[in-house]
Amino acid sequence: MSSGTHHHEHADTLAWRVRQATGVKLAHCYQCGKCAAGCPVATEMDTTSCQVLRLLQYGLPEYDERVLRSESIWLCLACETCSTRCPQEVEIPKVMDFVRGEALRLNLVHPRGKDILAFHRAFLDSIEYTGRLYEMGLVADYKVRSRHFLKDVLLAPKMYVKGKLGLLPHLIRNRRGMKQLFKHTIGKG
Amino acid sequence: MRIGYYPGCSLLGSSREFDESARTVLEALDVELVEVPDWNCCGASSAHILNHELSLALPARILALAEQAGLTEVLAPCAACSNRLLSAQQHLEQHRELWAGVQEAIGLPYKGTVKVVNILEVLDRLKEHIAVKTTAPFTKKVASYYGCLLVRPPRIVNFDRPEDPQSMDRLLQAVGAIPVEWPFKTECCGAAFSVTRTDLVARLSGKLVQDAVKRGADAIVVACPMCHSNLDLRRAEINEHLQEEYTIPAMFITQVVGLALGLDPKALGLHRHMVPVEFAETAGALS
Amino acid sequence: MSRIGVFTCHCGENIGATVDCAKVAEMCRAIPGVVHSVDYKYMCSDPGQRMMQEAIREHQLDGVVVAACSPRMHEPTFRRAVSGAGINPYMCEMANLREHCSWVHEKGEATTNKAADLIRVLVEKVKHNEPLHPIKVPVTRTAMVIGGGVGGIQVALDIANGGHKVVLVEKSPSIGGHMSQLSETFPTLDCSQCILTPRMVEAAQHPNITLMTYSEVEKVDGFIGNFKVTVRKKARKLDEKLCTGCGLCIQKCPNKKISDEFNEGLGTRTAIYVPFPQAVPNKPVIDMKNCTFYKTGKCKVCEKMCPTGAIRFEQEDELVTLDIGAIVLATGFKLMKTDAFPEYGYGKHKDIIDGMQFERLASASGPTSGVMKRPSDGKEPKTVVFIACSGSRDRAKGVPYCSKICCMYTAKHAMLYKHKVHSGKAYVFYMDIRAAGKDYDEFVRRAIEEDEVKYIRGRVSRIYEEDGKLIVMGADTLMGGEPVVIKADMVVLATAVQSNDRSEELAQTLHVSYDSYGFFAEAHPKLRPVETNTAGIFLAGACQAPRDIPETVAQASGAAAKVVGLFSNEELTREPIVAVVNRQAAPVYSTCTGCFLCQGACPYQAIEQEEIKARDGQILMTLARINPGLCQGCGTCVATCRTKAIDLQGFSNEQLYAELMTL
Amino acid sequence: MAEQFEPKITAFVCNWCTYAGADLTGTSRIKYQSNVRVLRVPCTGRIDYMMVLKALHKGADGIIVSGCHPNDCHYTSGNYHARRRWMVFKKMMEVMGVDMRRITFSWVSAAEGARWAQLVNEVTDQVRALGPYTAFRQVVGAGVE
Repeated sequence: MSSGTHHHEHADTLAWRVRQATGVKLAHCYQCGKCAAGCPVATEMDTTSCQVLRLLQYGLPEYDERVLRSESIWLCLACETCSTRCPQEVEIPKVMDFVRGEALRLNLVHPRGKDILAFHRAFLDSIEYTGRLYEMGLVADYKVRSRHFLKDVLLAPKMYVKGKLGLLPHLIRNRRGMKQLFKHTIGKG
Repeated sequence: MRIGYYPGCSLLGSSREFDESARTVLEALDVELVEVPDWNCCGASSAHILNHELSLALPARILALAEQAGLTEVLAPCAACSNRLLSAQQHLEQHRELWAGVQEAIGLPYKGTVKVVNILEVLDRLKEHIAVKTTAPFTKKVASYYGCLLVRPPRIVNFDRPEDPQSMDRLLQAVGAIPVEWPFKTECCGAAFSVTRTDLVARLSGKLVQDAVKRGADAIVVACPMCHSNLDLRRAEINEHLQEEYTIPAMFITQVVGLALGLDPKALGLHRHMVPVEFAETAGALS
Repeated sequence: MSRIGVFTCHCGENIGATVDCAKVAEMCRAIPGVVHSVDYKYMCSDPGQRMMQEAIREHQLDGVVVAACSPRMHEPTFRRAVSGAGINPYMCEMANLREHCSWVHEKGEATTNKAADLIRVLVEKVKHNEPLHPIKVPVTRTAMVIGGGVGGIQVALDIANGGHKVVLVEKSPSIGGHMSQLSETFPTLDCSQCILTPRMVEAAQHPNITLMTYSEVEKVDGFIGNFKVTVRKKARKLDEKLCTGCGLCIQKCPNKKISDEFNEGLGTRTAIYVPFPQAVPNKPVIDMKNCTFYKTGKCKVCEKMCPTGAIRFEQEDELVTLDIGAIVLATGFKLMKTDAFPEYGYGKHKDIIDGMQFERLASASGPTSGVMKRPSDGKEPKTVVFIACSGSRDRAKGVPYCSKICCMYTAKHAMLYKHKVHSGKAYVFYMDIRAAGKDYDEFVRRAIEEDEVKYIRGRVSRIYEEDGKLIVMGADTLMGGEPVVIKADMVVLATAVQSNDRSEELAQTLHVSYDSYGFFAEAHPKLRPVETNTAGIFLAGACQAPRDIPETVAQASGAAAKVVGLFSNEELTREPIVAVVNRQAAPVYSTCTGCFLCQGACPYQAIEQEEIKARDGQILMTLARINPGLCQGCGTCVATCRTKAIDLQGFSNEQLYAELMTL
Repeated sequence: MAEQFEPKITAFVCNWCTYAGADLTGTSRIKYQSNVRVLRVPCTGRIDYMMVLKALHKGADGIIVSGCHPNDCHYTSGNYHARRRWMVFKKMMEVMGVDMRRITFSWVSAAEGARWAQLVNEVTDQVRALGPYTAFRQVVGAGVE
């Protein structure tokens, strides 16, 4: 029974899209800072978690873009420390997840976020073709995508010696099914 | 006991010793593991960072395969995998409208009937059995390290308490170890940034290594392959970051239990660590 | 045949401009039973009322419909007017031509017709009205106050000074409550005990006040003016008349290591004890759980030492039933404990304390004699962090409401700490500073500006221990959520104010409503803040919601005024709008079948069971009877009754159906 | 052109919330359609739903039942009983084929003057569109008095 006084945020805002996609209502955040206080990477962030939420609360295009372009959203480890302690039960990692997707969609990914993105893409590509993660392939693929060719070159041989790095991928039997799965999910967007 | 088993990708590669030790220990405890047939990757953090539907479909396929195989319970030793499976399962439970799309994507019927359990839950059930079979008590001081994914977010995993959890400590005590009182049981190690932001991992995991040593621990005990690889594979970076040579090993809980049960260190994969477990030879090889 | 008069009011232009009042009056003359119908400019004016009274006499009217404004406005006025002319006030009804017609519709025939309709409905109702008489209930002029803190003491003193008897019931061995534990009070920093103790003594010595300490209310029956309250007097194991309060027993008790409740676990006490030196009454109790004699069957040192032979090991609890006219609840609050906070170590760090513990540390009568020493090692804390909103405004793990008193007492704590440790550093993590009150904000500013307490706007995510320090991980939201880490020696959590233990149980015993947090509910949040929905039961202080001392005392005096007002008459008068169960001659007695569905529906527990007995005492049937003292007239029972055995006076089935028939 | 049908609306309202709310509509001079006739009862808990049927039988084309919002009942819980009985009544009436579009159960508080006007207008418009409820009166017939 509405008394006709409820106003809805405009659909153009990122906050509104967050709400639609994740169910998280940004108005619940009362800016206590507890999320940033316990965040393991807060000191690395250009915009702390509570600032991200604050910017989104405004619903202004310039602030939305600041969030989308920030490095912070790519630094979130999804460790869930913030959401576990948030007194208002705001599921911040869900917001971060969604905002990352939006940054990607709108081509606003922070330059340093691109490395992280490259890794995740390489990861998914790996499983799309093999069904299971092929770590060696992943590392190689990531190197090509991120152009960090020299990183970890010393670790791989050691891992190989310890029997930890397979040179060949593990393949699942139903690889066609896996392709289908990707087509039905990622392929749609 | 017969239980489904979902090793996950890490346990085939970088964390082979977790798979080996889990299989060895559970076999010694008369648990029959039934591997989920033709299982795939759970998608890890990459899927849920990049595509929501994919992050549901990948775990759903695993659970559907387990259902098809008649399994009611699946052990996912990897904390990341068990977390992903539980998240997807719960999300699907709350959003029945997504079922049709997911079933189409995976080409299998999905019922959501499988119970996903982590390694600590399974070992906890076997605690009395373990106590009886312990022949070589693991009398070391240990820092029990749960990491993020075993206990968080509590509304998904619903396991132990989210701050200062106790289940692993109790298990370690049962096999003779002395857990040190330390505050970083659930601090993040840097997780998925192992490859991309090794500098962050060195700082975050470095804090853990440094503090565990300071509080007198002989070993850091983990139940998550990501935590393990950050604490073990990345030790060189950690030591470089801290400007100190830390030699404290990171061991899987299954390896500790295995040693206490008097199992062969090699069968527990103890030789695979970057940071050698020096006391393993003397502690476990006695039987 | 009824003789009804209809008086249509123009209310100046208010009704007259939209409704053709003369035409309405004329239309009403055609209604059967209406013998007189007029319109007038202002019915509520003196001439208007006089005109109505004259018409009643002249036309021998037996019922009146005043067609004017809302009955919520002037019903009492016109009922008084008609009774002045000799007819029962409940024979007068009002048709709402103003709020429900002239003000909300356009001028026109439809509106005038609606006005006439509205009157027609009420004419039919009045035809079925019965003369009703206010209900008289006798009043026992003794009040009971439950809870002997500062609120309860104030209520008791005010009622007692008003000349009425008061029984003050307190569950612990002494009155005084939380206020007796406080060191100093905001915003004046006067010593809490110094201002409270004289009031405690006054209450104890007042001829109109009976103290029942170490006692709890077990059962409450009856209704306003006529409660029967059963109180359990817990066994002190002591003859209070013989005890002189010399304290020898306490000195000699060998069991000295018991955690002291009054000092919030920061000190110890003996098994036979008085909670604090200024306790009233100053008579000890034996704590049976910890007494060596009750545990082992040996000891009795206190008995041997007592110079007057007052110790009674065999003493049992005693149940006392009292006649009470009004009850005031002043049962106070409790603080959330430090073990409720997972991220602050579940209470395992000794140097993380709550606000009340800090009060004891700061109190001159406390375990450290007011010297700042931290609990773990007795060292002076050089850096202290105070965390406001610990558990308050935390819907995830605490309570969603603001505990109201913490902002002020945290400022006070930081200030007291700085006064005691001049070189010390005090940090306060806060979200908002709520210092609305006389001299309150000035007080907080003083803490910041003069005592240089550092206020940091942000919550604390985590506290852990490292190298003997408590690592406090907070954030400063005024610096964009920048993480702030403080290495503290002691942390004080301003933990949430919660309803007292067993408050819900007590509310159920008294049939008082309570909210989801166990706080007692007031009858109206604005206009009836000290009354409950149960007539004759009132509220004072933090048992209703978090409150500070001045508010508690003010509310206590308010509740006392309500009680004194109630006691100003030997009988109390109530509106006769109550439900009744019909009664008929034997052998039917009533259409009530004794199903008692109505009992479950009644929000006031007003429905009793009445046994109809034959001459020989044999029970013939059990019928419902409504206690007019408790019934508030909602009529829910009437609609619930399957056999139409209950009716509501003033809104009877006959009246309502008569109204419906005219529609 | 035939004259527009003007429905009769009977509103059963509680004294403390909705009646007071309707008073506020007046005090605020908010206009609404004049088809409604208000029957004041102390509490929605007092309402026996037979009265609702009686009103329909006696010529009402639409009914409003309105009281205090949940938790705001002047009598603590009368409105809960009203709601509970309403649920049962509604089910029964649906089974019996009563057109439930003609009966509106609502909450209007003493502070919701505008809400009352809106409610009355909505119901009036809806019932006007439905036309006279002669079907009910035919079925019930003359037998029920």
